[in-house]
Formats: sequence, C-alpha cells, structure tokens
Amino acid sequence: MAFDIPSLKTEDKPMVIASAFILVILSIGTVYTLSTQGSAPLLSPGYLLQQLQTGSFLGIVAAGMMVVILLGHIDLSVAWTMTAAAMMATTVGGEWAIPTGIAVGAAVGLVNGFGVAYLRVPSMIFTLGVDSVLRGLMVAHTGGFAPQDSATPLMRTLASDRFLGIPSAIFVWLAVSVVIAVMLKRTAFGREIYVTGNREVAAYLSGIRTRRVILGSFVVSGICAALAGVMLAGYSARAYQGMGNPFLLPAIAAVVIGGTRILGGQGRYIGTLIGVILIVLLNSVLSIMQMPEAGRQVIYGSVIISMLLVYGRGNKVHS
Amino acid sequence: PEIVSGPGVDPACFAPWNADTKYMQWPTKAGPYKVAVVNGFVGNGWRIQMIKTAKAFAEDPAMKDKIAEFKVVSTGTDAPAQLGAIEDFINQGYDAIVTIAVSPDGFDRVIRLADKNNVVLVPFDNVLDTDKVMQVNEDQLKMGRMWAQFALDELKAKGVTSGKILEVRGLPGNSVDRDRSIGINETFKADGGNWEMVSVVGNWDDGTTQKVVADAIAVHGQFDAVVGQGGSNGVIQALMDAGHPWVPVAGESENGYRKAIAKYSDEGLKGISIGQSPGLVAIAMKAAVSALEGNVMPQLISVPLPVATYKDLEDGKNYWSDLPDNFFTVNEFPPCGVNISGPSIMAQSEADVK
Amino acid sequence: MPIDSPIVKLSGVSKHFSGTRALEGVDFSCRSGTIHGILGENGAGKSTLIKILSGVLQPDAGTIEVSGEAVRFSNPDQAAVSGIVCIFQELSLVPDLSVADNISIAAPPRTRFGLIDKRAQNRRAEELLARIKCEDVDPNSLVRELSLSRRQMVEIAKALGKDPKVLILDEATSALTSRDVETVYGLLAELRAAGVASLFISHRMHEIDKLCDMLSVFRNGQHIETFAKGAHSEGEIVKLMIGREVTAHYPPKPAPVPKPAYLTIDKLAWEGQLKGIDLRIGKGEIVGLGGLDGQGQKELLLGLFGVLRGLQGEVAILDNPCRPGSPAEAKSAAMRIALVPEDRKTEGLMLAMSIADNLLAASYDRVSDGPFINQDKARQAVSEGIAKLQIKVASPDDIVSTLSGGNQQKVVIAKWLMTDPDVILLNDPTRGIDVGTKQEIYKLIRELADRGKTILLYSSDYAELIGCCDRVAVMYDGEIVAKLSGGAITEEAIVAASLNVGTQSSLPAAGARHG
Amino acid sequence: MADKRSALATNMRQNVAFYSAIAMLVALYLVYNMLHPRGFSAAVLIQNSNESVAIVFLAMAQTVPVLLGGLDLSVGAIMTLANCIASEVVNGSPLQIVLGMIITLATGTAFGLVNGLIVVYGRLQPIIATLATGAVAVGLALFIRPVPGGNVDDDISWALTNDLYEFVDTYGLFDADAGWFQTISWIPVPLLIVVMIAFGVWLPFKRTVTGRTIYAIGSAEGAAYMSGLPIDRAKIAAFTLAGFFAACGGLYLAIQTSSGNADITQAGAYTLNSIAAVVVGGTSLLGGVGGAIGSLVGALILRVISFYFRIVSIDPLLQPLVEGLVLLVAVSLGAFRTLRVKNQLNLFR
Ligand SMILES: Nc1ncnc2c1ncn2[C@@H]1O[C@H](COP(=O)(O)OP(=O)(O)OP(=O)(O)O)[C@@H](O)[C@H]1O
Ligand SMILES: Nc1ncnc2c1ncn2[C@@H]1O[C@H](COP(=O)(O)OP(=O)(O)OP(=O)(O)O)[C@@H](O)[C@H]1O
Ligand SMILES: [Mg+2]
Ligand SMILES: [Mg+2]
Repeated sequence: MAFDIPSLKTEDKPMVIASAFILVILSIGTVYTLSTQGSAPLLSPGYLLQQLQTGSFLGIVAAGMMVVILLGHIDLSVAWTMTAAAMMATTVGGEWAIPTGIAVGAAVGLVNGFGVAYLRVPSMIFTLGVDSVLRGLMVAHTGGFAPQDSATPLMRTLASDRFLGIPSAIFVWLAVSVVIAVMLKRTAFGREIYVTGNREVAAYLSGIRTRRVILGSFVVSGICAALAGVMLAGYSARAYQGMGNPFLLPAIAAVVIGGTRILGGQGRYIGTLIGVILIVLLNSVLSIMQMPEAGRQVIYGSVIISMLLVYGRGNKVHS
Repeated sequence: PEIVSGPGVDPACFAPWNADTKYMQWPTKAGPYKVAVVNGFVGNGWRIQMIKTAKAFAEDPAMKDKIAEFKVVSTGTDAPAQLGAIEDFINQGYDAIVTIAVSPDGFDRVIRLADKNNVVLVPFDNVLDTDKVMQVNEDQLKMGRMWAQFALDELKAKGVTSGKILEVRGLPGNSVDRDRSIGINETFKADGGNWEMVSVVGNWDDGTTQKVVADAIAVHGQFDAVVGQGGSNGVIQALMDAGHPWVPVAGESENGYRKAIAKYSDEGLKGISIGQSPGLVAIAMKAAVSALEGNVMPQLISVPLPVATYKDLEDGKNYWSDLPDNFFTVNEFPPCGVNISGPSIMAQSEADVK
Repeated sequence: MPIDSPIVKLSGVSKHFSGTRALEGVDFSCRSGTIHGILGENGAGKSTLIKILSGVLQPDAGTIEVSGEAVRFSNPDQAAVSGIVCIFQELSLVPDLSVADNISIAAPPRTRFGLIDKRAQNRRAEELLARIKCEDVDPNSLVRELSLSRRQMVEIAKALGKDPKVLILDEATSALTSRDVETVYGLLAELRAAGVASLFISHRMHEIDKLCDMLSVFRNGQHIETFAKGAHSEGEIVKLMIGREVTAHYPPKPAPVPKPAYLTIDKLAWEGQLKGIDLRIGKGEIVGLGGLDGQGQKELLLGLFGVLRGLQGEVAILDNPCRPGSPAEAKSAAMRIALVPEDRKTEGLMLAMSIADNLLAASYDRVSDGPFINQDKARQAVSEGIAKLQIKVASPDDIVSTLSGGNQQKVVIAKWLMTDPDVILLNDPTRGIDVGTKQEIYKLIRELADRGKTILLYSSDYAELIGCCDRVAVMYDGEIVAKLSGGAITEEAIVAASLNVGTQSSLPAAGARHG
Repeated sequence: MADKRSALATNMRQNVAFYSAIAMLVALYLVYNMLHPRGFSAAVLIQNSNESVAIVFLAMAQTVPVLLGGLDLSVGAIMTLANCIASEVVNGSPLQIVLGMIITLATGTAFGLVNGLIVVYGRLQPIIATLATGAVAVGLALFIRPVPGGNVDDDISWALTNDLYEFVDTYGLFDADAGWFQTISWIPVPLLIVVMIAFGVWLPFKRTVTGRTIYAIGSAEGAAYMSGLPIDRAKIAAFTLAGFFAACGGLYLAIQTSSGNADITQAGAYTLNSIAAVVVGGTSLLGGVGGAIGSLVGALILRVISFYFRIVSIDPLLQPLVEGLVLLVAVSLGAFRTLRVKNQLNLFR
C-alpha cells in the first residue's frame, strides 16, 4: 500500500495482540460458564451478535473519537452529545427525529471545533466545558415541560430490529466504519487529518487549512456521537438524561487499545474496531462472572496498562 | 434539638420509622422561614423531577406563606462542595436546609453547626448513618423484601418453587443499593425454595440495565423472575428484545414500566412497582417547617412505600399511558397534603397539566 | 600529560542504525590547543561521531579515550564531567526557561539549603554572556523570546560555563550574524591559547578555512583523512568529501537584463518589524535577501505567504492584488506562491510520516478526484517529485526522518515544486547542507528561474547571495537599505549594507569591529 | 533599583496569565463577600476554605504532570484511594493518628511513584497510563471501602476544619485566649495547611534541579536530554509529587468528612475539575509554563464561581447551564491572546 502510515509492523502489533486478547477473554468466560452452568453460551452466535449489537453504539462513538484523537485532540463532550442528540430527536419525533439528532451532533461539533481550532483552547478543556453546557441545556430542557421521550419507529428499526437475522445496528456500525475508514485512507481530508495530527505547523505551512481540518474532525466526532445517541435511544426505546455517560471512557480506551497514538498522527481504523470489541466483551464477561465493581475496575485498568506495555516496547520517548 | 418523648405531630404524615424511633423538638421560631434545598448530583430524570417538585411545593398555598426565601442549589457529586453549601446557608442565616446527601457519612461538622445555630437540617432519600438529625425516607430494606416477596408469591401461584432469579443492582457502594439488595436476598433465602440468584449491576440506569439484563439472558437463557432496583424500563426492554417469556418482575415506579405492566400483565408480566418518590422532598420541606414551628418530630420519618401491582394499575390514576416513560409516577402523598402529582409537573405541555 | 598526546582518541568506533552504517571503524583523535575542523557531506557521520563523543549515543564497537584513559559515557552529563562539551545546533536550550536558567541548567549554583540560587545564577549568566559580548541579552528573559542567533550565542555561553577541555560545535554557527561569528572566532582562539581542543563542524568552507588548524574529512561513515590546514586546496578537500571533482560552485548567471516586475511589493509594513518594504521581482529572476539575522527578512517572506496578520501596504502579482490570508490561499491557483520554511524539521516536514505523505502534503487537490485521492495520480506525482530532485530514497514509504539532512530539505522543496508555483520564497534553504547537495540546490534554483519562476531567496550565507542571485536586497531593521545587482554584489557591499554603513551616519555598535 | 523594576516587569510579562488569575480571584471573592449576609467573617472564610482544600490539592497535583506536558487522569482516583485508606487508619491515640496520616500520604505517594515508573520504564503516554491506573486505584479504594463510612478521629476532624482558636483549644496546646494569639486565632486551619504545603513543598521543589527539569521536559524534552538533565528522575518525581498532593487532598477529605467514600463519579469529577483549575490558573497544557501556585488560584476561582449560586437567585434547573457556560467562558479567556497574535506561526506551539 503506497499511502499507508509507515512502519506497518509496529502498527499491526496492536491489532494482533488485541485480537489475541479477545480470544483470551472469550476463553476465560467460557471456562467460567462451563464450570458454573456446564454450557458455553459465549461462543454461540446469538451471544456474539448481541455483543456486537450493543457494541455498535460504542463503536460509532469510538469511530468519531478516533478521528479527533488522530489530530492529537480529544472530545470529552461525546457523552452529553449523545444524550442531547437522542433527547432532541425524540422531542421532535416523527420523520425529522433522526435528522434533528444528527444536526445537534453537527452543531456541537462545530462549537467544539470552533473553540479548539479558532480560539485554540485545548480540546481537553473546551470539550469538557461544552459537555457541561450540554448537560445544563438538557436539564433545562426537561426542566420546562417534560418532553416526549419515545423513540420513533425508524430509530427502533435501526437499533433493535434484525435484518437477515443480524441486528440492524451492526449494519449501521459497519456503514459508519466503512465511511470513516475510507475517509481516513482515501480522501484528502483524511490524509490531512494525519498530516495535521503529526505536525500542525508543517501542515499549515503546506497550505493545508488546518483549522478547517480540526473543525471538520470535531463535526465528524459530533455526528458519530449523535448517531450513536439516536441509535441508543432506539435500542432503549426512549431517550433519557445521562444516557451517554457510560460511553466516554470506554470510547477513549477502545481507540487507544486499538493502537492509535494518543498524541495524534498515527493509527488505523481497524484497530479501533478491534478495540471496541475487546472492551465490550471484557465488560460483558466481567458482568457474567459477577465480578464485584472493585475487581472490575482493577482488571479494566490492568488490561489497558498491560496491553499498552506490550505494544509500546521499543518506542523510545526521547528525541 | 432536644430529645423528647413522642408522640409527634401529625403521625399520619410524619410517621416514625419504628417503635424505637426517638423524637426531637426545636425551639419555636417565628415564620416565615428561609429554606434551602442542597441537592448533590443533577442530571437524571429523578433529580430533575425532585427539584421541580420542591419548587412547586414552595409555591403551594400550604407552604407559600411560611416560606420567606427559598433556594435550591445542586453541587454535583462533590462532598466538600455540598458540605460547604450547607454551611454557607447556615452562615447566611437560613432556618432549614433540606438535602440529599452525597455520602451517608461525613456530615458531623455541619450537623454540629446546624445544632449550634438552631438550623433544622433534613436529609432525605440518601440519608445519613446517624440519628442526630431528622431524616425522611422510605424503607429501602422493606422495599427489597416486598419486591422479593411479591415475586415469590407470583411464582408460587404458578407452582414454581425453584429456579433462577435475576437481581439487577443499582449503583455500587451506595447505601440504598446495599439495603435493597439485602432485603431482596434475605427474603429469597428465607423462603426455603431452591432459588439461584444471578445478580448484575445496572447502576439504576435504563441503558446499562438493559444491556446487562440482555447479557444475562443471552448467557443464562431464561429466568423465572426479575427483581430490579431501578432502570425498570431497561429490564422490560431487554426482556422484550430477547423474546424472553413474561415472568414476574419487580421494579421502580417509572411511568414506562407501569405502562408495560398494564399492557402485558395478561400475557404473564406480573409486575410490582414500588417507587422511591421524588415527592419525598416535599415531605422533607414540610417536616422542616413543622420542626421550626416547634412541633415534636420523629427523628426518622418513614414515608409509606407507594406500592402498585399489576392488579391495581389504573390509567390516569397511577400511570399515564399517553405520557412519556421517564417520569416517576409516584409523587404525591395525600396524608401530608402533598398533592403535586407526577404528571402535573412532568407533563409535556401546559395543557397536560390541567 | 605530554602536550602532544591526544586529549580525545577514538579507535575502531562503529555505529549502525537499523540498516544504516553511520560510522565504520573510525579512528580519530584531536589534541589540546587546536581547533579541529570536521568536514563531510550530509550523512557522512559527523553528527554521529560527536554524539558518541558527547555521550548522546553509545558506540556499537570501539573505544574512546580521554586524556589517555578509556571511558564510556552513557549520557551527556558524564561526558561533561570529563570535560567534553557539545554545542548542538539549537537543540539543547529550553525555550520556556530563562537565559540564566539555561546557562546553569544541569549544575546550578546552590544556596545553603541545596536549592538553586537564582541570584548567583544571574550573575554567572551575566559574566558568561559578557565573555562572548552578548551583554544585550537579559539573563531573565526567556529563551523563547530570543532570536535564533541570540539563542546560539546563549548556547555557547552555556557550553563555556561547563569549563570544557574539549568543545564541540556541531553547526553551531549556522545562524550567527557575522559580528557574532567574529566573537566566536575570537573566543575559540582564546580557548586554543588556554589549551582547549575545539571540534568545529560546519558546511561553510570559508569558516573552516579561516578558523581551523587541523581538518578531518569524513565520507560514508569513514574517516578519510586528517591533515593540517593548508595541506590541501579547497578543491581537493571538496573532492575528499564527496569523492569526486567539483568544478564550479554556482551555476552561471545569465546576463543581467532588466525584467518587467512580476511580483510587486509596495510599502509593506508589519508590527514595526517591516517598515515599508518596496521591492519588484521579475519573472525568471532570483532576488536575494541579505542582512544580519533578524532584520525582517523572515517576516517579509512569511508576510508574502499569508502567515502574518495586520500587514500594511500593497503586494501584487502582475496587476492583481495579492495578499493571501493564509498559506492555503497563497498556494491557490490565483497566486501560486510557495514557501520553503526556515526550519525543515519542525516547519517543513512531518518527521514521523512517510516520504510520500510528506511530498503530497501540499498537493492533495492535484491528485484527487473530488474528495477521493486517486492512487495512481498520487503514486505518479510522488515518483516524479523524487526523480526531479534526485532524492535518494530506498522507498517512498520510508519515514522521512530516516533521510539525511540534505535529502530532507529536498523533500521540502519537492513538495512545493509539485504544486507548480510561480513565486517561490526560500528561507535559508541550504542551511546545514553539504557542498554537493548545495550545488544541486543552486542548480535547481537557477533552473526554476530559467523556467520563469519568480524567486526570493533569503540566505544567512552571503557567499550564496553573491553566487546565486541576480539581485540582492539587503535589509536592516525592517527596511531595505541597499539593492545590489550585477557586479555590485560583492562581499564588501553586502557586509557594509548589512551593518547599515554608508546609508546612515550613526554606525550601530555592532558594526564597529567590522567596518 | 531600575534593574529590580525591570526584572519585576519581566516577571509580570512572563506570567500574565498567573497575575490575571489572581486579580480575577480577588475580584470574585470580594464581590461574593459583599453579597453575603455574613461576608468578611471568619465563619465564611472557614467554610470556604474547607470546601476548597481537596480541589486545591488536586489542582496542584495535576499541575506537576501537566508541566511535563502530560496529564494525570488518576489524581481523583488517588485522592479517593487515600480518602478510603485514611478512613480506616486515622484514629486511635495521637501517635496512631499521626501514623495513620503518614500511611495515607505514603500510599498515595507510592501510587504516584508507580505511575511515574510505568510512564518512564513502560514508555507510555501519561494520559493513557494514568487513565488505566486510575481505574486500578478506584478499584482498590472499593476493596478497602465497599460502602462509605469509617471512623476518623472526631477531635482531629474538628480541630483541622476550624480556625486556629479551635485547634489550640481542642488540643489544649496553650491558653487559646492569650492576648497575643487573638490576632491570628481567626485564621482557618485548612487555609494554613494548604499554604504550608503549597509553599513548603512546591516552592522549594521548583528550585531543585529535578523541579526545573520538569519544566525543561515540558518545554523541550530533547533539549533537556541534551543538556544532561535527569529526565527519568524528573518524570518519576513529577508523578510521585502528584500522588503526594492527591493523597493530601484525600487525607483532608477524610478528616473533613470523618469518613471514606469510594465514589467513582466524584473521583472523575475531581480529575476533570483539576484540569480545568490548572488551565484557569495559567499553566499551559502543553507543558513548561505555569506552576502549582497558579493552579491553586485556578481551583479557588472555580470554587468561588460556584459560591455565587448560593447568593444569587438562579432557577435551579438553569444552574447547570450557567455553570457550564461560565466554565466555557473561563477557559476561553486565554483565546483573547490568540486573537491578538499577529504571526500565525506563534499559534502553533
Ligand atoms: N538515529 C538514527 N537512526 C538511524 N540512522 C541514523 C540515525 N542517526 C544517524 N543515522 C544515519 O547515520 C548516517 C550519518 O548521520 P549523521 O547525522 O552523523 O550525518 P552528518 O554527517 O552529521 O550529516 P549532516 O551533514 O547532514 O549533519 C546517516 O546516513 C543517517 O542515515
Ligand atoms: N529514526 C531515524 N531513522 C533513520 N535515520 C535517522 C533517524 N533519525 C535520524 N536519522 C538520521 O540522522 C540524521 C539526523 O541527525 P541529526 O539529528 O544530527 O540531524 P542532522 O543530520 O545533523 O540535521 P541538520 O543537517 O539539519 O543539522 C539524519 O541525517 C537522518 O538521516
Ligand atoms: Mg549532522
Ligand atoms: Mg546536519
């Protein structure tokens, strides 16, 4: 491939290791279920498809998050972007529900992008502020008269129906994945994201409109979060306060476990995909094993650390 | 306050927790009073409904004249900020402070200051592990027991005496979660049937609950009953999506959950709904004012559990089929003169209120 | 220690980097009280040699002796303890710390409590700066606030403060003004008299020639020869360095014909750093920008390229106003301006990305169909770019940082040539580049001019201005103080104008020593 | 003299962000006190000090890794861990109490040390390494304290959360009513603790080579290495110090609430607020510029803003929105500098 990010070997390592780890998780879970109930439901297509279905919401958020992380930025507003998009979508209802939700995401992305690219406030802090503004808006929104919160039939269809026996949410995730992967790899915008993420000043002096690239990336992230929020509302059949909260940290973790450099510039989409599956399965297996919260947190942290330690061998920080 | 002997004022409203409950009395103050509500976390439906109820109750004719100044602040899950806010209101000369504690412990200092300044501090909902303040709550342990007993009774009626029960827990580390879970588990244990308890953590959140219930179903196949502490909409959704047959379900008081029970009880969704009511805030406010008026008050006020089973659900009365799923149906407590119904403050438009 | 035994002696030193042979069995020594020049083209292994000497890198094989004792340095600190101190190009100053902090960074004076003694540190900084005649630098100011040339002087002060026995300067004078260069020469002579050995790396022949007693030539990771100054002619040295004969340094200039203005600059002013620049450059003309460092030359280039806000005055291409608001606009079809920036490592390249990605960075619109990149066009553009500048690459997918300095610079230039610009702004494009590569770049610049490009070239090396440019504009304090053309472009004229001698009566203190 | 003045001017110019943060804090706090019915009283000062200690310590903790150019996402978790440990061990005889405090601080510091070791020898990006170790810390806290509670010694709790008078009185150190003592007896102990640790630990540390190396790394790591600075040691020290400050926060929290609470949400909120405080206090997230004292001020600014909700009447359901907007504006204030930049290359640092 002529235009891959270089040094495929180190880039492939995360995918291979993460994939292997997914197998380890499944084996541990299966050993557990075999010993406690004498069956191996984790290996059944039903269970796996369901994991992919619930994973698709995280997957879509993580896809957007990855684009922003490739720039060396981060989007901490995805939690309430999801919620706001879902709540506005159900409030509006009808056929305009989904477009409204997506528009909310795009608008949030524009605000984030404006703050980060034009005002040059660090994304870590600007998106945090936007997140709390969104939360405030949603509290105020419910604080007036309680809005309609039921998902529209189309939202339900997208998120919880099945098509050819496969949950339709997986198709949506797949579609988003294809779009993001092609965008990153085959479009000028995608390459400009990598270039800007590597060294913004050099990108700027190369005549790349880096501010628009940043703005665009935050819009992508906002739209992805909004889509995930709308889908999640479809899955739960309703939108509610705080519904996006459980997604922020896993999304970041998935991107990083997938081998994307947290400082930007390097990473492949396929890694994020694998990272999402890993996180979803890990959570699910821990839940099945009825692991108490304390153990769950410790395992979660240790997994991330140990995987990164395995990937990171040999990348010296100096120079 | 002084520890006095009972009975207290208006026992229909301010019921003592049990026979051992102490009684307290504050020096009478002349009204109208300055009252503050110090909330912790804001950003879920329950808290929003609670705040709206508080605002509405402060405007209620029964209270309006007694309240000179009324403030609500939300400090987030930040113990020092909440303690600081309470202390600030004490320093500002407020007469009563109603609060949902972010932690069941750690209020010693503000309790001491409140007592020193004759300020009535009333924790409710998430109450404190202390008997030094007047508190208002529903009995969480009893709630757990009732849920479990209901499920057991329904199963017995079907002739089932053993099987798998799914317990959906709430926020780890929270005392409410702990008490409810103890109630549930001790009841099943005491029953003598052969019950296998599978427990998952749903954080009282619809989405999380739905996911963990779906996972549990995928792994365990089928359950004979589900006892969920919260996120009941999520429980129902997961059962429906998995094509799980309807079984007895115990849960909270979300409108959506009650709608589902009403709709599917004939198909086997034998449900019980017991709510932790956002209306507790109104009782806490009323108790605070009553204490300021010099009445004898129980230290721990037990608000009756608002129970509704599939047998007694009635559209337009204890659930509303045309209203959104997310609000909590139980909001009013007629014995206390708290008549702010869920729909009246959580309705979609001005028209729905009427 | 006998005076003529070497202070540093390397025997059989080899260093390999994944696949590249940077040094191979090098024997090298130098003596106290000499100034020892090290020559070689880009990638010859000079920097690697001195990095090994100064403890930044560790050799794969071979031994190092200092004053006859075998040593092994695992970091620069240990080398400094042995008296080996290295001045890197600009690498070792911390921009957000003050000058005084930087000068005493690793071993500051301490108070009774073992804490850094700020006052003593300031005093020390003042003394050292005074020694290199940089009294104008405030020890309290941040290094970030200084110009590149001042930073290099601070770097020298910092090295001096370590009391070196062996002082290494790796292209440490590349951005110095001529006045500072004189100071450094004086300093080196002083140190030589005090018995210090200096190792001096530069790509500027005349500097080496003027300064050094001994010369060592490296090529391809090998030590070719060490000889006393004067033992070889300049031509012979160049031949040793690049292994072939070099005929002429600069491509011949065409006869000076007045050309109609293509790029017109009128009363350009900015923030007190540009004070009404008037300049006309014709199509096919190479105009040089000269002068001391920091007189507004860089700002002029940046201004033309759309980087500066709040510019006053007029710029036009032919008769169309041309005031880009950003580099993106500057490179657009309407203006077609390109800028090869000053610092290729931070401003020119994405060091962690492939050569191909770097080459394409300015021309995605040219290789795309709609939003999508056409893989074939892209591949073709990349190979054309590599071919045009004869960039030595194993594969376009290699990471650009694996190229040598000269080839990296070619990548930056090629990136811009791929956009087919009409106006090319070059900001010191040959800094730190070896003679051979320099020649290629000069040739390329001339070819571009011959093809009708308009070229504005800033260089810190006046020999380059003389050899390359049709006309030269010398800047002083934000103004153009002299415009030279044809035979008038001489070293004397440029130096005089740089110091603003003759155009203004009051000589700046800086010029006094020079005039 | 002229020299001094110009040095001062240089200092002002180089620390604009810090000095404007101080000015902002003073203005905000003065107005709050003027609006407060009992403004400018010791009671209000004590109350405000108490609620600020934890966040101030966390902001200082966050500062050190930020100066390196990294972020420590585990500070809130370390605080929580320390809080839970303290709730177990800070009781008994005075000696046991002191020992308990030392154990608490040592554990937090050790956790920071582990962070540092992972970052340095594991060669991981701090932000992601600490995201993971933070989860581990919260997990450990939950093991120690599955439900909130604990019994921190009542006397120490009372003595450390009041003014000096009560402190002296509680422990009968000397006659608290002594005349000479009156002038300082109103000073809140929490304020004193913060000031002592901030100035007693941070300022000296900043003037060590290790401390300066932290700045150098954040500013230009390559240069720091070339200059022979102890990079690894400084990085480890930075995270260790962060662990120490976070543990101070956790310990105080335990003393203040006489209990421990392994609250995951609270840990996360504190971590994020610490970053906001660092930014508001004038420390650059890119590293190399700023300091813990600035972050102390930044944390206080954020806190004082929240005080206003208790004074000014704002619809409770609009409060989160107002709070969010204020935070957004506060962190965007630096943008004015950006808008004034004339050479766009200066935007990219
Ligand atoms: N860190 C490294 N990794 C891989 N290869 C390296 C590294 N450093 C140097 N090299 C290789 O070693 C060779 C010598 O490089 P070195 O920097 O010593 O050359 P140089 O003589 O200093 O060149 P220049 O004149 O450009 O400074 C180069 O070909 C380069 O490819
Ligand atoms: N990761 C790497 N892999 C391969 N070669 C490298 C790598 N990093 C650096 N190099 C080589 O090392 C040399 C860089 O060495 P150094 O940092 O001394 O710069 P330099 O060549 O002296 O640059 P300049 O000429 O601009 O001063 C380059 O010539 C390059 O060929
Ligand atoms: Mg070199
Ligand atoms: Mg070089």
